[in-house]
Amino acid sequence: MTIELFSQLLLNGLSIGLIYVLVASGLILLLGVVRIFNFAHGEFYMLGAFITFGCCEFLHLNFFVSIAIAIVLVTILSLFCYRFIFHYIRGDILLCTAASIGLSMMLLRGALLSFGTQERGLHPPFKGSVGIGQVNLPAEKVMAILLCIGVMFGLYWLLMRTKVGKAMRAVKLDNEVASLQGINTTRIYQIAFAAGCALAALAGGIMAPVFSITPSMGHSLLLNCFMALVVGGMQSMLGGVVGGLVVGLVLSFGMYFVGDLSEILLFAVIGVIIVFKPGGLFGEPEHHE
Amino acid sequence: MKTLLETRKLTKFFGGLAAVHEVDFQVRESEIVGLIGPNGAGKSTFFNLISGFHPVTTGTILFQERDITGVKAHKIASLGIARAFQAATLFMELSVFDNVFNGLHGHYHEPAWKAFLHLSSVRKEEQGARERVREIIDFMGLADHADRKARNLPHGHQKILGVCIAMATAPKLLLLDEPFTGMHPEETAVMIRVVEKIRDSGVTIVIVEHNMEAVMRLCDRIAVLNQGRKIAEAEPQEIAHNPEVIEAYLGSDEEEL
Amino acid sequence: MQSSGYTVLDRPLLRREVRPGGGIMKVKAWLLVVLLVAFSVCVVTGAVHAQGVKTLKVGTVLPLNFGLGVDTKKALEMLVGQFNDAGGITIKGQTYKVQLIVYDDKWTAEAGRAALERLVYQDKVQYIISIISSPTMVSGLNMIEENKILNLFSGTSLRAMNPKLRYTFGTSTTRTSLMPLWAVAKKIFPNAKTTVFISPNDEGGKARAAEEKQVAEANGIKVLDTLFHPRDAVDFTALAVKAKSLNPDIMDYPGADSGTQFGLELKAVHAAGFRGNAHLSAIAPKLDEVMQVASIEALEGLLCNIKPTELPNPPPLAKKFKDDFTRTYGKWSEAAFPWIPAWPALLEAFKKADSVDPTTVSDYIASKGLFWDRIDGPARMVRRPDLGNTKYCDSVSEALYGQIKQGKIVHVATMSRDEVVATCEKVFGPGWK
Amino acid sequence: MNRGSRKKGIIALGCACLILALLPFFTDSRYFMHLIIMTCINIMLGLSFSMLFSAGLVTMGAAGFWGIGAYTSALLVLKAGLSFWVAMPLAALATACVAFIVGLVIIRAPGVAFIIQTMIVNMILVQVFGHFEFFGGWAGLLDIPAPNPIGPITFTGKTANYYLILMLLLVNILAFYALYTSRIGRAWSAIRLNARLAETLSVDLFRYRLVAFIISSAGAGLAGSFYAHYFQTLEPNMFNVFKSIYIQIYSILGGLNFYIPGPVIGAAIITFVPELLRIGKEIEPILTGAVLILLVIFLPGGILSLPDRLGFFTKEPLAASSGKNSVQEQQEKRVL
Repeated sequence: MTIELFSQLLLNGLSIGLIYVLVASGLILLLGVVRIFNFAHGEFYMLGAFITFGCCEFLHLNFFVSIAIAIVLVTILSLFCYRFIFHYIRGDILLCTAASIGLSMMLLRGALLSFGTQERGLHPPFKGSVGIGQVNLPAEKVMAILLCIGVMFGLYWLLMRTKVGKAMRAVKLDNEVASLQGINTTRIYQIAFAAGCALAALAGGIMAPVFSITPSMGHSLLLNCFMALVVGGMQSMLGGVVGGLVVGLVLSFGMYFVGDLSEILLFAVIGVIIVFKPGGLFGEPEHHE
Repeated sequence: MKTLLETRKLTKFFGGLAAVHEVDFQVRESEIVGLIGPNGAGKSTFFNLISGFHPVTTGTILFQERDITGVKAHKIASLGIARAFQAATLFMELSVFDNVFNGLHGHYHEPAWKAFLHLSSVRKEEQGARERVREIIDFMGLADHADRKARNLPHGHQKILGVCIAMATAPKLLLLDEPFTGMHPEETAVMIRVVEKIRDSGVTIVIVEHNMEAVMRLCDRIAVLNQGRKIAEAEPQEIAHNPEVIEAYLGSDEEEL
Repeated sequence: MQSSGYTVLDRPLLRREVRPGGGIMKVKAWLLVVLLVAFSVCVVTGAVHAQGVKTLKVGTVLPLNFGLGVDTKKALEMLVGQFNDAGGITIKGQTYKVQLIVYDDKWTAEAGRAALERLVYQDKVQYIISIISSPTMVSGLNMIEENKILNLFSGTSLRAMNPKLRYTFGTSTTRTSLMPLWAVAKKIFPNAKTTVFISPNDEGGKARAAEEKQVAEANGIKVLDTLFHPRDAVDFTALAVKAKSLNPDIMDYPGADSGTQFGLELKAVHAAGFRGNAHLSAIAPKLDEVMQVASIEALEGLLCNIKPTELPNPPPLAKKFKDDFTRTYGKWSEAAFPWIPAWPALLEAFKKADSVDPTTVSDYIASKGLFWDRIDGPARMVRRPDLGNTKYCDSVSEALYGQIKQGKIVHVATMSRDEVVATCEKVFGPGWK
Repeated sequence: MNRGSRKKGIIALGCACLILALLPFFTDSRYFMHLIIMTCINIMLGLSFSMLFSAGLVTMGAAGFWGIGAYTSALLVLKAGLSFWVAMPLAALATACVAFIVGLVIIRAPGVAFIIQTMIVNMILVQVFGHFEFFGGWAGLLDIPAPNPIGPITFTGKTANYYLILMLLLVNILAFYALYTSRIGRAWSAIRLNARLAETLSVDLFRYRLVAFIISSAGAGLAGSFYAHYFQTLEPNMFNVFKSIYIQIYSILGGLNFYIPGPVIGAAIITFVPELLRIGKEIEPILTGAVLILLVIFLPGGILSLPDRLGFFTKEPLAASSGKNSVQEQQEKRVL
């Protein structure tokens, strides 16, 4: 195996893995703070991609402006969903799951019927490819890598340094104590829900020029992100980051070496991890013993 | 009197922090021992170590001269160490009767497949268990509330119910975690009577408690923990005048003696 | 002090926050009951609406969660509407109109089977056309046969070619149009010696890859490797790098999707540095979708089946269909194209057999075959002795092949249906006609 | 479980059995019978979910174990030539064995991790069914024979199959009922209501949860065996994660606290509502989704909590203490 091949697969795995990182971080935020298993997350990702596409293609806006618009619109939609659905059943993870399935069904079919049946793709905003050493990577993938890393650092800063982030972490640890300390938990739930969905929309926007845009694009992505959660653990953002990268890299290298067995390979990796670390690599320790 | 429970240099670290540090502690049969200390002194962790919820970092725990360090919680329970929790930890959705009934889990001898088939031997055994539950409820004075949901009981009764459940396991050693916290004076009086009754029935008791009056009245011996270390162990009167203990309490501004 | 070691789930798994306002909730609950009852009454009464006499019920089950299903539904509804407006069909002096019943199968066996059960036992249809998804097809085959229902399906499942089946006929030509493709490829790329297949790992992909391997080797081209990918994959970079490293003359995509997924494959292969300019696809790609994700350079040299509607001067039938579709729905979509030939075939079969009885019609087709005009050209039923089926069961149609140059389709060859059959027989043995 | 509710339960079960047993005499729609049969299968799957729930575990992998039962039974009949009546118990046994091995690994996973890991197990099973030609690959298995006839009774039509699944369902319900009312069921409910407390009452969490996992999977395997021979074709994607999620919705809609009637009601609704809405064609999922969301929001305790909601049969006030409750819960939580 040559070094070029290795770095080619590595960079490719990274670029896909970072997308998983973004979506998985959103899921962790939702799971940890709001306690929702959001099966509609893939649909928010899809909406992000569609809105970005629409703004670029029909309104001829700049790519980054389009992503920003997508984030804003999806955030508004998610706040709406939170207020009229999840607000009433917050705290109950199973009811939220059931409701999110219903939401996912509605959004998926709604998107298919309203955006038309044609599959879409966004022409890359930057032409050509970037050479790193002897490896050529398409410009849009390089952009995806850079944007994702930037966003993750931004998220880290948001959670660790800002008041809202601190409040979020407090609510995640213990919502009653947090509310006793004067944190408006309802507001924090809203913010966390919106932030999680916004991350998904951002991921969708970034991926719009890389892959195709179809109503069902969120489905397989969501399953991969759940795998990332199992690998990394659901407790911290770090788990999401590591999990997403592991899933991306295993799939990239696996696809080259074992072809369609790459998914089985990924499952084998996950199996080994959960035998030794039941809560994932950065998950909580066992609690029964 | 024989030693029932003994810990030797029991230590527990959480991260880099010693929650319990080299505590030597002994409980003899049929006595009531109090365990006091300011908040965060490691009392509850100490209980958690004994009942097997946390793995011990170093040190040993002996129960009836048998090493039970590292034994799983449910095994420890079936050896005869029962625990009533700090707050009202109950099966909130169940009736008082069913709460206590669950406490008898370790006392069935018929194998599980017979239980599944509801054979007559099993039914007889369960009938016996039901009678035992009635006895315990009567003994603890909850007979009037047997059919109420635990959730709907007043706070004091909930705490007594917690003790009832622990008693249903027919323990040799009963660990009471703050049994008097949040009680009215009348309820406290009832609880004191309950604890005395249990002691008189031959069960050894360890109490973690902040209510000094009750501890002083009940306990034969008191041990004091501060910042994970045992700083004193003596009869109640001596403890009240021990300068180190007073220092520990005044220093933490928590409680007055 | 207390470390639970259980932080995310510190709170019990299920906890309902107590909400005030029980009285209002009670009213809401009653309201919900009333709404539900009213709703189900509406649904039930709606379902039992009256129907006209002398109407043939034709059922179809489509994956309405995909664009191709929705478009096929639109196309079929339009065609059936035109047919009814034109006065229907007269068989033995009796005029018939058609009522089309469309159900959704979500590309799952469970929903598909339920939909078929409903078509067969509730709506009592006698003809089922244009089933696309193979889970539905396969899970319903036995029931369709038992109830003697004429089944002209459009999917690609080889399972439906089973000789035991009496009422089931394939009207899709994706199975048969790939043999001539390689003959054409031999002409266009005379120096090609080797090829690599990139194929999805599901039933369709594996079957196509196996078939195409046979065809390629019959044409003297060596298949270096077949690379499988998961059906819903989007990232083909690793696969493309692998394919490129094998250094084939032709890159082939058996069983590929016709839309953007195919575009992503081409894009990845191009990005991996494959410059043979020789791509093959037996499925007519939806160029407008493919070109949304793949650049013109990536598409360069692709040799593929093409749809007559995409030609500069389409034949009249195709032109009419395209114009009608555009007029009715405001926007042209070629997605429905491969899935609707079952409809003209059904009408032609009624006429030829001079009957609307499904058994008579099926036996007629199985023994005498059927020639009909598809929108993309004349077609006929063929036998599949290679699959052990000596009755007419599969179909073949005139096939158009084109190559993509500078982002435009250039028509390179037309194979009449007899030529198509001839090339098929060359590879799979005689006895098709 | 007190005597009154047991009596009520037995009466309800008896009435339901009578109505269901007579059902084929009142309808001649085989489509309707198909839906009823599918409902029965779904009920068995829902029961499997709610048994695990009764032990405080939430699974999103029930469909995978259903698939193991289906594939085992189909392969035993197709490849080993066994009779359906032998293959069915073997399928349940095989499912239980797989559940035992899987359970050893994943039961210890904490809370939410367990949910996702069951999901992963489900995905692995689907991949295994699809990848290996032994299981028929992605194309699946075809022409699985109907259950072998017993004397004059053949299982090709709907009615005989219906009575068969009804018997299986009844056996399933009775067995689960016997478990719930035995000390095993009491231990499960103790674990669900308060795992910590249960542990101090010498309940072995791991072992009891493992037992629940095995038994519930065996129930799903039994349903799978019947499903394979009723449906007569299998393909891997029938058993994917989305089916598992639906299974979970059965219990949630019916009412999570009603281990047996909950899945019955929920499965009936989820099976019938989309069929009723079929005339909505492509907007059907939007309507189904809306119905689901509305039910969840307005009836968070499930459909079976409706009588309580409307104030029927309430002896004790449901949420009698509102303020105090949450305080207690807080305290309870701190202990954990």
